[in-house]
Amino acid sequence: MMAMLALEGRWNTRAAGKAQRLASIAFALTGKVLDGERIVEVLERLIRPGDRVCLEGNNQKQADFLSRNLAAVDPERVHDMHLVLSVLGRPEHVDLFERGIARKVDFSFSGPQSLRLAQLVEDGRVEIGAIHTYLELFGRYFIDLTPNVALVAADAADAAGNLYTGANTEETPAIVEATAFRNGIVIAQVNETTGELPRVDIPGSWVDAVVVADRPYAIEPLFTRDPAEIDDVAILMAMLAIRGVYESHRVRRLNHGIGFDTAAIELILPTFGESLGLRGEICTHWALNPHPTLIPAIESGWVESIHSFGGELGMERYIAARSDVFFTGPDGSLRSNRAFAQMAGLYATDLFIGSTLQLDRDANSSTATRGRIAGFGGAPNMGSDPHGRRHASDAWLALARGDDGIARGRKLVVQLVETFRASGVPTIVERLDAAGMVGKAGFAIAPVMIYGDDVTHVVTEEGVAYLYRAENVDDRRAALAAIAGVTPVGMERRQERTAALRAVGVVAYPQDLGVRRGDARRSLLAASSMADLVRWSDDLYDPPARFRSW
Amino acid sequence: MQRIVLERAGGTPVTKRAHLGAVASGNLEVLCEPPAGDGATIVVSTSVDGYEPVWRATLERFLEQHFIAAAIEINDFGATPAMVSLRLEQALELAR
Amino acid sequence: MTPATLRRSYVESTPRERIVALADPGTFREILDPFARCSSPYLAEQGVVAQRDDGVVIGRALLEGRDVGAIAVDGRFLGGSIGEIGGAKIARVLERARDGAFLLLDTGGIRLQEANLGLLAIAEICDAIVALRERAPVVAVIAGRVGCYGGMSIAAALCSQIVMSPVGRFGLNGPEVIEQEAGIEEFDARDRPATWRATGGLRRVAQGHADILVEDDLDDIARTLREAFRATRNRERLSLARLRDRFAESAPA
Amino acid sequence: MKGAIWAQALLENARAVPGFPPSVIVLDGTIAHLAYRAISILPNASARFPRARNGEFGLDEGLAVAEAVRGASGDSAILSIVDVPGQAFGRREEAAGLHLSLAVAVESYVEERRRGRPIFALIVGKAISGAFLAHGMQAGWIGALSDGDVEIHVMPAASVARVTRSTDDEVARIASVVPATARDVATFAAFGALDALFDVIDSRAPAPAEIEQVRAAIDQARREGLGTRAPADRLRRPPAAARRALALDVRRRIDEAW
Repeated sequence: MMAMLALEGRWNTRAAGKAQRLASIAFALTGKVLDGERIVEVLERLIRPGDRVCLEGNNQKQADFLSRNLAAVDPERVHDMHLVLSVLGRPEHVDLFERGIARKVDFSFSGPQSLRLAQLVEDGRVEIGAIHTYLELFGRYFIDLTPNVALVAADAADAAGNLYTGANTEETPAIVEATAFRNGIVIAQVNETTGELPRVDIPGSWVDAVVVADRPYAIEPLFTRDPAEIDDVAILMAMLAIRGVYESHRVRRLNHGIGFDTAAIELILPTFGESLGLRGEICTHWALNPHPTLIPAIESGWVESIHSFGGELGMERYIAARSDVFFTGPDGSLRSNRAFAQMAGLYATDLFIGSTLQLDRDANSSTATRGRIAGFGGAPNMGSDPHGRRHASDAWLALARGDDGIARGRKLVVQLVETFRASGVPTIVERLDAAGMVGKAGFAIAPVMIYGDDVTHVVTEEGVAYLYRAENVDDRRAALAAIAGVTPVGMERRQERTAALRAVGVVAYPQDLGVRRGDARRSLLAASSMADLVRWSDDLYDPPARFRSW
Repeated sequence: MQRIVLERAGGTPVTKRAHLGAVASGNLEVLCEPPAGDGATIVVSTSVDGYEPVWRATLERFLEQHFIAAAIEINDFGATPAMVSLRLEQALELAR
Repeated sequence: MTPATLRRSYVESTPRERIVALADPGTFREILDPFARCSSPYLAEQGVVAQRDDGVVIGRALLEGRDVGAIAVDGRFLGGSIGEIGGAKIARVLERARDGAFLLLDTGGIRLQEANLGLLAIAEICDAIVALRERAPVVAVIAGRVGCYGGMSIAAALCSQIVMSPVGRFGLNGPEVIEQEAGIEEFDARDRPATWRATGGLRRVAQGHADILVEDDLDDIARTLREAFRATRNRERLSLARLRDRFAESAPA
Repeated sequence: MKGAIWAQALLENARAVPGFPPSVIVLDGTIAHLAYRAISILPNASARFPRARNGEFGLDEGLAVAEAVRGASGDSAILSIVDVPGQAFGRREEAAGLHLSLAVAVESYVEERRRGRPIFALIVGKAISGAFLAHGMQAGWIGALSDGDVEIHVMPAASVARVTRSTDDEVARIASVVPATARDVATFAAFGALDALFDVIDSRAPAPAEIEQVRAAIDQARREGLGTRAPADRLRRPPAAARRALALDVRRRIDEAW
């Protein structure tokens, strides 16, 4: 008998600990509903020094009621916390370290806080475990970074603690699953509690408490690009990408990230793409946030399906009315899921195309520049060739290598960059700033976003470099130099070498692809303004205030 | 504010005047017309200082690609080399 | 749905393209075009590169056979601001025009870099509009991205007819200026819908501050411009009695 | 209050005309036995529109000026006394159509002048931007006190610095090399934009001799018919030949091409 009790204690410490912690906050609980007025006290009792805490910070949705209150706890009571989260993006996330409440962080992206974070590292106020991709971080939630406490955000809850996350589910399921099933504590802030939820996204039995926030959770329309800001150069690059990559390799399954350059591609599919007869031939299946700039292509019948990482403000009614295209719940609203969309982007798409701040002569790319610790988000997972892939597609096979009956295909990883950014800063450089950051500011390895050996194509305003076709490193470099304009790398291009590479299809200039530079004009855009997007959407798209000009 | 002048002898004269673009952020105005004398002259006024080598390389490449005789004036407000090249191509198309 | 590709957008067009599209085909003759190289000498000193037409396109055109002055302000260059040269171009065309004039206004008003010269020019423009409209139509079109603000909003209000699109904005002080001068409590310039609710084309036409609402479509605007030329001057807009009533409604309780 | 001080000082037999808001003073009187109506904008701390309480040109002011101009008796000239720090910056004003208030004032001045009513303006303080366009700029004759307090511009100096993301020093430096951006009365006069400058010891307390000097100048201008000249006529005054040579050149080239 004594031995059995000891054994129980030995193997159920997490469950016992959870019960104890829940008991300590019972004073503020009515059923599963927490008193929002007492949230600071609740957090102080709930979280123990050294705890691993996941504070939901996504690319878009933020558990900001919980983060604001967590930053207000007494550092005497809660300190040395180990924060795990995708996006360290809110000012109070950084405050946690400044106040000593948190000590260590494992994360993926820090966008708006990248400067402050670098300063904290400099001052020795924060220890960075690692800067992950989203998938790596989610993976580690189930291996060695499982949270003791998860603080998440949802649209609504019912009395049983069931959560409705609506269009912006993002990574809530991944976080909650990892925490709840290893006896961690899950607390969800909600915009409201209701009797009946439109649908259940997270079962109540996985959730320990819900609290109604003082205001709806913060969310950013990160993927909204105003077509008015797309210039002729972006349109030229879009034409080159469509002819030189999408059409050449019949790319049907793909991912687009944030950016005006990819928005330009989306907006000329119904015009330029249509004139090439490519509807149904390319760009049919997407892993993609609900980009408003894709509306004209959807309405013109280009798109069969879209699975989304997150939602996008203003797109809710449009998505609900286009359930053939988007993944929606029985209530009609979007179901996004970052973990699954990342997995889809890694394994089930044939092409990733994205931009970067710097690209070196070997096509290594990085968005890390001196004094900033921004991280990666999802680009490295989508922008890499997954060697574990075993299913074939036309586009994947188009890049096949190897023989003796053991040929295998390759994912298309495309960098789309203008040779210079505004104010004379070259994008294509001899050495990445990232290369000088090893050992500094929390980087055990250079913060390379996409490694050059994964990159198959580079598209600039000057043309396309088909790096995967290069015979050797010298040819790869020469091909990149041939389209690198007047950057230091581009100044090394030699005419004869370039001619030879063009002859064998390692480099293509606009004229080789049948693209006339003079045709690169805004009149090619299927929508030239936000108002046009609204018109295309049948008035179903409702842009956020800051994007409205009427 | 910086002024950059580039000259090259020879070339086939453009036949018409062409004007496009605007002096607006990230954009530039290009005036292209038949030359008074022989050869090509490009005169740049730019609001951004310190990028003369980038300008010269961009313009030299344009003249390498097009053996034209023309008087070209550029009034720039921080356009990228890509935008400069594209506007020059567009102007040339109109002026030929 | 009208895809942008099937429509000729006014917003997307350059000032010259706008005039050409609105005038009787083939009749626009530009005066002091960019090759006349009539540009501001004051800007270089202030670190600004000048545009060769000073941001104002002028000339003579026919509109249903009438011999009219054509004026378009280029909102891309320094916010369509009016300096000495652009101001003189506009004023002289209004003084010379025989059968009326149309002004395509996309302007923030007086150019700060040429402050007092712009002020003097706008006084001349206002005078010329009143003089011309006594004998012929003077029509303003406000349908560009910048809108029509500052001193030029006064000039526009004097015109016989005003045509606006929903994108156009029309008022004395732009949102940024109000926020800066009166504080963010008075006006939050980032709240774009609030700006358009207060000063956008839909509102201005509903209020009677502008006369005809158009789409962002050159063909629609061309048709409407002719309609505006046939209409008599809207005397209601600056009727003292009417304004008194309107302003009384706006007074704080 | 300088506007009221000068209006009252200049007019003989002055009589306040009733029916105007407290922010607009309208006086009928005479100078050298000829009829004048003087109009000036004043601060009014209890104005119904809060953004027009410090002498700014707001909704009510434009209407009142227009009414005063149009309502003057047949033989009366208008004398606009100018001391306006600017227009009212307000959300309510914009929504209601502040530009119309200024436009109706401009229209009244232009129409009355074109019908032959002489319009004179005397700048005694600030003459800023839209407010000056609406009240003063359409006069056929403009005089100004040659006084350090007098400021003529399109925007207050501090605002220019904010808008151009510059410093007060830089704004001042530019004003010294680009006369168009200066704010002093002498530079404005050098464009040919002013017809007379008057030296005064204290612009808040005009001395009898100073008043007499201004009256004499206005009377002479009226007798010479200068009050009905259009704004473009300023280009014909001697200083304009040099200081507004560009505008003159543009006008000449347009005429050649027309």
